[in-house]
Parts: sequence; C-alpha cells; structure tokens
Amino acid sequence: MDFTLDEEQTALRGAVRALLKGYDAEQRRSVVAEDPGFDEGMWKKLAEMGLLGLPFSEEDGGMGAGPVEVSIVAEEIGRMVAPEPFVEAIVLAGGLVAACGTAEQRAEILGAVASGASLPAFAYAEPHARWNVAAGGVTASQDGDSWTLTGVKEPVLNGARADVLIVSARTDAGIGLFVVDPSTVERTGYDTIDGGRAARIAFDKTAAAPLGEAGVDATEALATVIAAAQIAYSHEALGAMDVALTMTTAYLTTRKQFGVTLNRFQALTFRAADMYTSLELTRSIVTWATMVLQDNPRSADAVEAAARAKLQVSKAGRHIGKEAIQLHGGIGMTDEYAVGHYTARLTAIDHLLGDGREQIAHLSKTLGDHDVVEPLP
Amino acid sequence: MDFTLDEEQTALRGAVRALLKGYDAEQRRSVVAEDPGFDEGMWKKLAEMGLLGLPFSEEDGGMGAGPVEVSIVAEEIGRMVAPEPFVEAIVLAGGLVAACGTAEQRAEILGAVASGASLPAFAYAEPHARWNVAAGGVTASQDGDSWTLTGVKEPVLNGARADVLIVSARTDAGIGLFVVDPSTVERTGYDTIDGGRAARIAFDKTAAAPLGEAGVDATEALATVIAAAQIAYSHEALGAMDVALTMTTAYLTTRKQFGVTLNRFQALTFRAADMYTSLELTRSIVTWATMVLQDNPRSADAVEAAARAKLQVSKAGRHIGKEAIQLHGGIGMTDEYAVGHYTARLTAIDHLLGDGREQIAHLSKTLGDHDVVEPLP
Amino acid sequence: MKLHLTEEESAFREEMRTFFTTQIPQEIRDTVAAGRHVGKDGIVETMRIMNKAGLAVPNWPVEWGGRDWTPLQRHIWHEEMQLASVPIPLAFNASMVGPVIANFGSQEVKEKFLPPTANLDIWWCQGFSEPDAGSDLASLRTTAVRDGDDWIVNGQKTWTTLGQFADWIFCLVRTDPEAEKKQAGISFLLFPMDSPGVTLRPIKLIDGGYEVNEVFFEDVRVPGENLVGEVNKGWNYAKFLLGNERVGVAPVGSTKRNLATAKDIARSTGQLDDPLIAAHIVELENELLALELTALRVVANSADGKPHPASSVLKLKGTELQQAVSELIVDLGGPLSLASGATDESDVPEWARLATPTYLNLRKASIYGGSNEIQRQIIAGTILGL
Amino acid sequence: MKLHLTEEESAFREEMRTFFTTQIPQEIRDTVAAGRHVGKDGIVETMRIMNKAGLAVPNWPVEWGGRDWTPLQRHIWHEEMQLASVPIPLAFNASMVGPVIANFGSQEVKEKFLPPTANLDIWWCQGFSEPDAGSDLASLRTTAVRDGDDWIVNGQKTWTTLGQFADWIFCLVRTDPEAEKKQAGISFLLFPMDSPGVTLRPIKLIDGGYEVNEVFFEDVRVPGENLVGEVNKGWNYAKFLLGNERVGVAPVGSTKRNLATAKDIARSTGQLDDPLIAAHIVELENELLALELTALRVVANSADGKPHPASSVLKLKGTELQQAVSELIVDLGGPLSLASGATDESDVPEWARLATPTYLNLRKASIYGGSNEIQRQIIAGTILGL
Repeated sequence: MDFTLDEEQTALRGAVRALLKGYDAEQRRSVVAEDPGFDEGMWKKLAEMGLLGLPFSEEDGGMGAGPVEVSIVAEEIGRMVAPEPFVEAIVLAGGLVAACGTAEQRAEILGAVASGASLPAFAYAEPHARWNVAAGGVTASQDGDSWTLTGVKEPVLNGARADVLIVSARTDAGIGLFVVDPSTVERTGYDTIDGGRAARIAFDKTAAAPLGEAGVDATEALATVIAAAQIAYSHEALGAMDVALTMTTAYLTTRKQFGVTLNRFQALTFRAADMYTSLELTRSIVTWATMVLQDNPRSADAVEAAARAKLQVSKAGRHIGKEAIQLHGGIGMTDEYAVGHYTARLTAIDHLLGDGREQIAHLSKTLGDHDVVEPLP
Repeated sequence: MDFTLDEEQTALRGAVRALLKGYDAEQRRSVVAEDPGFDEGMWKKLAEMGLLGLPFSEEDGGMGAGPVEVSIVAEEIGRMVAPEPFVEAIVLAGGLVAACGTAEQRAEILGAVASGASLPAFAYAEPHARWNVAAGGVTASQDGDSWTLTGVKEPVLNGARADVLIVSARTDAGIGLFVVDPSTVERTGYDTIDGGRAARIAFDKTAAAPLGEAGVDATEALATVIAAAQIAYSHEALGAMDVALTMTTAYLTTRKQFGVTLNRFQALTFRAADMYTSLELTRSIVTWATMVLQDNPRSADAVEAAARAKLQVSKAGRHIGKEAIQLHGGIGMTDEYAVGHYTARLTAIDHLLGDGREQIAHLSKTLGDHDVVEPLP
Repeated sequence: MKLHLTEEESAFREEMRTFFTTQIPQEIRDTVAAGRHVGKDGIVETMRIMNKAGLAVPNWPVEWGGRDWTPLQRHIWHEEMQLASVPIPLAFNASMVGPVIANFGSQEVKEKFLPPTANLDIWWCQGFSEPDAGSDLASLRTTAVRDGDDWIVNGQKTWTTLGQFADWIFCLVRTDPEAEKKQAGISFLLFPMDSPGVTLRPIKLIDGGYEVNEVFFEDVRVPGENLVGEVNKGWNYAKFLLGNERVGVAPVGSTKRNLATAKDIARSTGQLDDPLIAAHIVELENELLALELTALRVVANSADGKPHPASSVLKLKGTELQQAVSELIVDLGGPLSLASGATDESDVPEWARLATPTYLNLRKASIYGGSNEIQRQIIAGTILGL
Repeated sequence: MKLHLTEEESAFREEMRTFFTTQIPQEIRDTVAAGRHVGKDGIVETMRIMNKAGLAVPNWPVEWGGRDWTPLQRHIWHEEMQLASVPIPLAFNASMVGPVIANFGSQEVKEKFLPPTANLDIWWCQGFSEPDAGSDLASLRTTAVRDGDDWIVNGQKTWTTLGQFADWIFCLVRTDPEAEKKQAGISFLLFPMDSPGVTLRPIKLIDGGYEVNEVFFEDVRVPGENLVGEVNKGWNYAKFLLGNERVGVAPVGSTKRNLATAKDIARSTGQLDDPLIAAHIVELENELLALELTALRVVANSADGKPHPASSVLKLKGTELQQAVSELIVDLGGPLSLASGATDESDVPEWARLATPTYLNLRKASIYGGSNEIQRQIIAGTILGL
C-alpha cells in the first residue's frame, strides 16, 4: 500500500499547478463574469499539456493515463477553484464516450475533445429527478435505425457552450445514451452559483445517434463512469478544502482584534484544528477511492468506494466551507475575497452526482452484506 | 402564557430542596451501595411531606396536585440525583392505578403508596421488546373471573423491593394491566448503572387481578400515563443537567492548569456556553410540555408534547453529560466525584420510555399533519 | 404556570394577524414568502402602512408613536408579522437610531428626526464597523474634529447594510483620540449620505447580491446640532442601541415559515417519505419549538426593560437554525440548487433557484450583529461567570 | 500509489492472523470479544505467549527482542491482534518504560530490566500525573532528594492505571526544585511498588470498576542505580515516551470489531431495518474507514522514526469513534442497557449488560493519555502554526 505520487505524477502536479498559478481571485472573477464562465485560452493550454485527453486511450487520441493522474488535475483545479469544467467535460462526458462509444465515435469525439476543439457536455439531470440520470423526463423513440429524443434536461452543466451533447434517456431497454448535435436543440443558458454555467435543453423529436451499440442498457457503464466522476469531484473538493483551510489559518495569524492576532483566541484555533482533522480524514478516503478505481475501474468496489469518498466529502466540505467563512468573519462574506468562492464550489460539488444523504441511502442497501469495511483487498 | 411558579409552588420547591439537601455525593454513594438502592428513611420523609401522594386525588388518599407540582419534585430529585424512585413509583406505577384502577383499587393501593407503606412498581419492559410495553413476552389468560400471567418482565425497576406490581400483558383485547402480589412471583434483583435497582420477574400461571375493568384495552390510558412519566423524567433530567453545568463552571473557575484557572481557556468556556444553551432550550420545552399536560392530561397533545420534551432531553442530556465529564478531566471519571453520577442518571433516563431516536420515529409519523408547530393553543 | 394566552392577548394576536394578512399588499407578502428580495419600495410602502396604523415603532416612547405594549405583545406583533411574510420595519430606523434619539437626543433633534424616521421618510444606515474594528468595535478610527460649531469627519466605515438606499447615516466617530480608554472619546453623529465628501462603494457578496457597502468620509462637514446627546458619550448610546432589542433577536417566525415551506417542498417532491429527511425535519421543528419557547420565556422575564442575558442564546441558536433550514432547502433541491441564475423560462422551480444564494447569504447571520463567538463570550462571561 | 499489499506484506498479515487466532487461548479472546475484563492473568499469559514467539515487543531494538519491522508491518501486527480480540501487550512495559530503558538506560539497567519487562515478569505502572498536574504534567511536585547514593521520594501520583497489579513503577520526580524551567530538574526513577513508604489507593470509576489508583510516597528509599539516564533529564525521556508510539494511537482494529458486533446486534434485534440506525452505522463505518486509512498514511510517512504530527488526528478521531460506537450499543440496548448489574440468570444479554459501563468507562478515552483538548492544541500549534 502506497499513498504517494511517483516522480512523473509529482511532475504532472507541478506542471498543472504552475499553469493555474495566475488564477487569483480577481482573474477568476473576471473570467466567470463572462460567458462561457471559463477561460477558453486556459482550456486550450490544458489541451496543449495533454490534460484534456488524459484518461482516454492513445488510440482514441488521449494520453492513456489512469485515475491517479486525473485526480491530480482535479485537485489542482480545486485548489484554485478554477472554473474550467475538467471533471464535467473530460471525466464525465468524455468518460462516457470512452466507455460506451463505438471505435468510430471514440475517434471522432475524443480526438476533438482532447485537442480542445470540442467541448462535450453530459445532459443527465432532469428537473424532477434529483440524481436519477434517466428518470423519464427525456424519452427515446426508435424508427428503424433512426432515434429521436423528446423532453427536457436541466440543469445541464456547460450545456449552452457545449459542442457535442451526450444525453441519457429512457428506452425500452432501460437507460440509453445518445449523441446529439447541440445546434438541433433549444438551449437556454444561465449562471450557476459557483460561477459556472448551466442550461435548460429541450428536445423535441430531436435526431440522436446511440452512443455505442443501439438498444443496450447503459445502467452499469453509467454507474462506473459516474463513480470515476464522483472520485474526481472529490479530489476537486479536497483541493478546495485544503486551500480554504490554508487561507483561514493565514487570516487567523494576521488579522487583529482586541489588540492581538486572532490565533490568540483558543476557541478559534481549536476549530481550525477540527477543520484540519476533517481535511486529513477526507484526504485519506478520497485517495484510497482513487486507488480502488485504479485497481479495477469497472467494479462494484469502485462504485462503493466512490460513494464512500463522496459521503466524506459532503460532510467535510460543509464543515470546512462553513467554518472558513465564519472564522474569517465579514470579509469571508464578500465576493472580492476568495474564500466564499471555495464554499460555493464545495456546495455545488456536494449536490452533483448525489449529496451525503444520498450516499448514505446507497450504502445502507449493502450495509448488511459485510462484517467490517476492509480498505485492503 | 406564564412560565413562572406561583407562591405555593415556589414554597414546595423550597421544601423539597431543603429535605434533599443532605444528599451529597458521599451520602448518595452509601445509600446506593445497599439494597434497596434508596433511603427508606428519606422515602418516609417524602411521604410525610405528602409528596408520594402528590398527583393522586384526595379521595384516593392523595393531594390532588397537578403536573407542575410533580415536575417540581422530579426536578429537585434530579438536582441531587437522589435515588428515590419518585417518577417510577409515583408518576408511572401509581399514575396507572390512578388512571385505570377501580375506586376500590385506587383507595386500597394509592392510600398505602401515598403513606409510604407500599412501594409500587410497573413491570413493563421485556427483554426483546425495547420500549414496547406489552410485546407479548407476558400473556394473560382468563378462566372465568380469574386471570393468570405467564412470561418474563425485565428489567423491572425496583422490582425486587416492590410491595405491589402493576403488570402489562397481552390479552385478546389488546394490552391489559394487572395487579400482582410480588410474593407470588420469582424475582431476581440486581443493580442498575445509575445506582438504582431492577429485577427479572418471572410469571408462571401467576394469579393476577385486572386493574380496572377486565378485558379492556389499556393502550390509550397507558399512552397518557407514560406521557406524564416522560415529562416527569424530563424534569428530573433537567435538574440533573442544571447541576452538572453548575459543577462544571465551578470547577473551571477553581482548577488550575499551566498556572491559570481553566476559565482562562476560551475553548473551554465556549463549550460551557454551549452547554448553557442546551440547558435553556431544554428548560423551555420541558416546562412547556408540563403546561400542555396540565392543560389536558388525557390528550394526544400531551403525548406529542412529551415526545418533544423527551427528544430534547435525549440530545441535551448526552451533550451536557459528556461535556461535564470532559471539562472536568480525570476527576470527572471517578465515582467519588458526583458529576459522573449525573451523567449515568442522564444516560439511564434517556433510555427509559424511549430514547431520542425513538421519539423522532414517533414524531415522524405525524410530521405531515401540521404546517408549523404551534406552542400556543 | 399557564399555557394559554389571556383573552386580551388572544384578541391582540387576532388583531395583528388580521392586520398583517389584510392590510399589507399581497404582492409584497408573496415576494417575502418566496424568498425574493422585496426591494426598497416594498419596505417603504409596508412601513408607512404600519406607521399609519401605529404599528411601525411600538417600542418607542408613546409620545413618538410607541405603544407601551407588554413584552409579550411586542413578541406577538413581531411573530405574526413574520408568519404573514410581512417585511419588518427597517431595523436601522425602528430599533436602532430611533430609540437612541428618543432616549438621548435633544427635544429639537427628536422633533426633527423621529416622525420621518418612523415613517421611513428618512432611510437610515449604520456607520459602526470599520475595516480594522469588527467584533472589536471600540477600536474604531473614524475621526470628527471640531471646526467652529461643525465637525469635520474623516475615515471609513464598512459592512454598512443597505447603505445604497440610505438618506442619512448614524455614525460612531472618535472625537477625543487622547481618551485613556478606547471606549471613551467616541461620539454619535448624524448626517446625510449626500453630504459632500461621502462616497459609497457597494460590496458584492458571495451570493452575488449587494447589501453591504463601504462608506468613505473625506472632510465631511457635519453641523454641531447633528450630534446626539453629549460629546464623547457615544459608546454609551451604541451599547444601548446594541442591547436595546430583545424582541426579535432570533428570527423565529420567519424560520418557522421557511421550515414549513421546506416541508411543503419535501412533500411535493416525494422526499418527506425519506426517513432521513423526515427525521431531520422533526429535529429542526423541535429545536425551533424550543427556541420559540425560550424567546417567550425571555420576553416574559424582561419586564424591567433591560436586555435579558439569555438573548445571546436566542441569537446563537436562532441563527444556527435559520442557517440549518436554508441548508435543508439546498439539499431538497439537489442538483437543481446549482441553477441560481435560471429565469422563469427554466423548469427549475423558483425555490430551488433561490436556495443556494439564500444559504450562502445566511452565512452572515452568525457573523453580523455580534458574531456567535461574541454571543458565546457573553454567555460564558455574563451568565456563567467564566 | 498502490492499493495492494506486497506479496511479503500479505504473507506477513496471514502469518499474524494465523498466529493470533490459533496461538492465543480461545477463552481469553472470547473474553475480549465480549467486552469483559480479561484480568491480570489473561494479560500475562498472552504477553508471554507473544514474547516466546518474538511478537511482544517488536518496536524495541533487535538485541532486546525487537523485530526491525517496517511501520506497516507494525501496523498490521497491531490491527490483526485487535481484530482477533487479543489483549495487546501491556503498554506500560512494551510501549513506555521498555523503549525508554532501551534508549536511555545504562547497560546494567537494560540487562536487569528489559528481559523481564518483555516477558511481563515485571508488571510496570506509570507514575506521571499528579493531583495538581494533569494536562500540565511538567508542574509535578513529587520530589526525590539525594541521601548518599540513594534517593528519598515523597509526594503523590494519581491516575496510575492498573497500579493494583503492578510490581514496579516508573516515576517522574522533581530532583532540582530550583531549576528555572519547570521542565528542567525532573528525573526518571524506577522502584518496586512494595518499597516501604509506598501506599496505593484504588479509585472507583463511574462505571463501577477499578483501574486507576492514587499512589502515595512517604520517604521511599530508591537506590541511585534505579535512575534512568541522567539526573534532571527526565522530561526528555518522558517526552520520548509520550511521543514514541505512533502505531496504535487510534484503536482502529478494536473499534472495527466493536462496530461489527454492534451491527450483528442490530441485525439480530431487527434494528438494522431502522433507516436511522442503518444510516448511523453507515456513517460510523465510513468515518472509521477514513481513520484507518489515515493511520496507514501516517504509518507510511513515519519511516524516519519520529512521531508524525497527524498522530494527534488519530488520537482525536480515534477516541471519538471508539466512544460513538459504545454509545450506539447503549442505544441498541434501549432499556436493557440499564441492567448493568444483572447476572447470567438474567434474560438481558451480556452485551446489553456491559453496554453502559463500557460507554461510561470510555469517556476516559478523550481525557487520558493527552486529552483531546491537548491534541487540538498540538494540531493548531505544531501543524497549523497557530
């Protein structure tokens, strides 16, 4: 068992960190103020570094890297609350194409994604479905070899900006995944609370191509790609929590009240210690989940590990996000100061792909199946 | 709306407090070390003050006082963690006789209870029933006018010492209540964690007299008497919490560590502040529940108010009980120092007549029936 | 002990309930109920309706529009207002500067300011906090220097809530920098926000909205008659102001309303059948009940007119519950709660769009107006003697 | 990063698992598994079996019975022991006085004490805390005054765990009352508990059991050769001792076992179908997993032999979870958990009888051995620089 990065991974982390270094609070504010809510130039740079093709196989135009490398990028993005939709576009939307697409679809879509030429978005949420990715709000109809979709997906992250849509829909076989040309649908974009963008997307007998073989139930493939995205989100959250704590301790050692710096108030320093405890426990379980995923990306173990990581992230993210603002006091409430951006992003991540309560419900189902939880296989 | 005691009630409180004043930690320790786990002399004194007949009507040999007076006695007992079984014997066992007994039974049993001559116990718990008071572990059989009971009740508080047993049992009509002569059953007594006593009581075709009219389902009557007992326990717990906090703040202002008294450590004083907050919120809801009970002792409102009080007592009792020991440090762990007795008693009360989780389950059932919870009728 | 209201109190409650649900425009109340911002006009309109009916400033002396109510009546007035989704009278006017002027101002100052303050003809804002004086208010640095009969004010205030709407500001300024204690040498000044030398910079908050401001003073000239009470005694007036309001410290009524809304949402989205959601709502309802009863106890025990020390419990627990209910609504929204920028064209219901901004905005509740750390300090120090 | 154990590590784990489940008497393991006290004899018997197999003191230098294992091996050894319900080697011997003697004792002292200490032929107890020196250990007052080659010890120790079984005590005493810093002038002495002038008074705890004691010293004569290391350097040895053990700071293995037991109880009593109970167990399992993984991370990063600062996280969270699991079992017992004094004649199962005493006893876990407040102070100070 080994929790450390190897040399290449450490170098990757350094390179990503260097690239994102300029993302201070002011730069971020000006970027998220304008559509598409992220920096197209930065997206190109990420592509040039090979990061947008990181998890895809080399034959699909990617780098063939594993979950650890993905986690490194996600964590660095989290550290800067950079608004580039790495997890959404690459791990989730791209990951679905990689997992389910035909060789032709993979070559066509993923090559363009990896080069930064095409931004994919996964349209899964439905207004009344919570985290059910295909609750029936969008249905697919088959006519010979042709498929059409009808219904509404919302909120679709980066849905207005996306160059290609992957859409989940109910089919007779269960859940189907489809590729849709965004120019054929009605898209209404808007801002999200974390500075990002989302859209309402209406399908009205819209032509759609099955992703991979037609008429196959994608439930299982979806579960494992979602697990990978949950783990990547968990790393993004971990990076955000780490920096939120660092900002908080830095503030406590410099801000004066009643003639002394705030770190002279024991009640505050003890709360910072509790934040650190939350952070370290989270780091352990999230890193472990990545190793489980790396060990066997298409397994029930990976799905369970992702739920465990996401549950811990939900709790720790709330704890650290709230305390970071509270310990800052008034300044923490302002948009000018970065700490609130971290809390907003942590709140958003918590509510993507299932919050803590949802993970508890999921894990409760198999609670009786094991005696103890064993981290080592 | 008025939360204050009137003059007579204030005088009652003063009298009970004066009577129990001698109950310091050492006196309590020596009393609970010997059977029956309480001071028979003190029990007599409580009888002489009229407290053992407090809630019973005058014609039954009691004082005809209401829930507020009962709450005063319970709270004072809680303040001293006095081991005398006021709630168990008077409010619960005696309360059942008062609510369900025939005039003859009431006169016979309650007169002796009020005078201190007879200690009643309510045998309701069954080893596999949690808080279900008649899960089927004891069944009643009828043969003409004669009834017999068979099965096991455990733990029965004060079961070995009791002079008269009120027993719940399954009957064809639902739940039946019976009066049993303790000399006709097998009783195995032992200590409980809070310094009290309990017993295993085995019934083997034991002769039993129906309490009140035979063959009547006592479910509803039981619910309201249990509500009264829950509220009285809540007051006992409130008294215990109040003193546990007082002991803790006194300790913090006197105990020195690192050259200063502990109240110089902000992290500790803030935790004491949180204990105070828990205490005051508990005082409010418990006092309110008493007023609801006083307003209409036989109502669904009283049952719900009791559940609300008990839920809050469960949370606050755990919070204050744990923190009181932790803020004392090592000394709080010792039997010589009283604070642990308070924690033990709070833990016991929490698990009598339903803990917090049980109250949540109960209140969840009617959650959808109201818009907001209105304290004022 | 007595559970019931007296007949008079019940009648009073009925009267308030009727007034608030019939006399305040439905549109304003709907806006509040939905959790949208009601805006300056709605607040002004409401306060004027209430003032006309003698219900805007019941806590003031009777001669200036007050009602000499019992604390319980004030409590009922306040709760019914919130339950009816009526915007409460602007705190800066009704609870802050008004009582200070009424208690400490000269007859001239009273006559000049109290009637327009009660009617919200003047919108006041508060100039207390400064960048380096947050919880430690007394270390403020804004100065006022004598120039003939006038004062010349220089310095900076911050966290000035709704300053962008304000006509006048009431301001703590340092008039004696040589005073031995930092609490001495502070005075309480009033001046128009459009005085030359006053600049206001709105501060965007993390929910995207604007409600606080920085206010800069550069050689602002204030006539001597605008000083309240005595010079260098301003700290006393500030303490009076901060400790003045024990009714409504905890936002019980509005939190009750929000929790009922959350329950409706849970029901209509099928989530009330989730035992974990139901359990959480049961717990919140119970804690809120305990809080409301504590508020009633505090009200009943505050007949002497002094703030009850347990007010700190109300502030502490009240803001915690307010925040917890807002968090629950975010959770009920699930992924929809990200869609804060969606419009009515969206299929995301309005409550879900407002959920996260409200949650983030309410992080302020435990910071502003005496942070929860300050409240714990008061409890530990004043009540527990630690 | 790598999830799996190496082949060697897996083989080692298998070896440990086999040893503990086959070589330690079943009766002793059943006693531990049931949560009963195993008693002096069981602890001695177990440690001697382990010592014979070279498994009692793997953390010691190899020449004195240590094993030169990797931190991960030590962790596996410790976890497997707990999972198999094996009583761990007596900490006073194996983790405390043994390493101090091995590191700082003279060759003579080592030869005299280390073999019987490893074999539990000497049962040691710890004389550190005093009535007025709890968390503030360095303010201890017990004195040792030179008398020829001997030391004369006077004073009092308290919280001396299992002192009632002890043959010898290792004791911090003040040998230079004039030293400028209270940490200076302290020495580390060894002497038999049956030395004239030593009196022991057991302290009853709130669970009704006896495990700590007061120990009084009245003119106890201790030969000079029983001083470990140098005079007045005892604080260094104490710091070494307290910071020495990073493996096993958090009782992960035993808490895992107890949580599995709780789940069995919940299942067999039908409570696992209660969504609130199930949710609580899911949360505890997850937090415990995070704790175990953190312990593995700390182990992996402690190759330099120094305590990892995150050890404090392990102690803090480890004791919290240990306590939380014991609380869960009390709740599962419901009213049965009152019946602590019941015997086997009772229908109350043993787990329920032990539940509340165990819960109350474990309140100590966050107090003894560096309270959780001290751990927070270490995290804030050492790690966060606050």
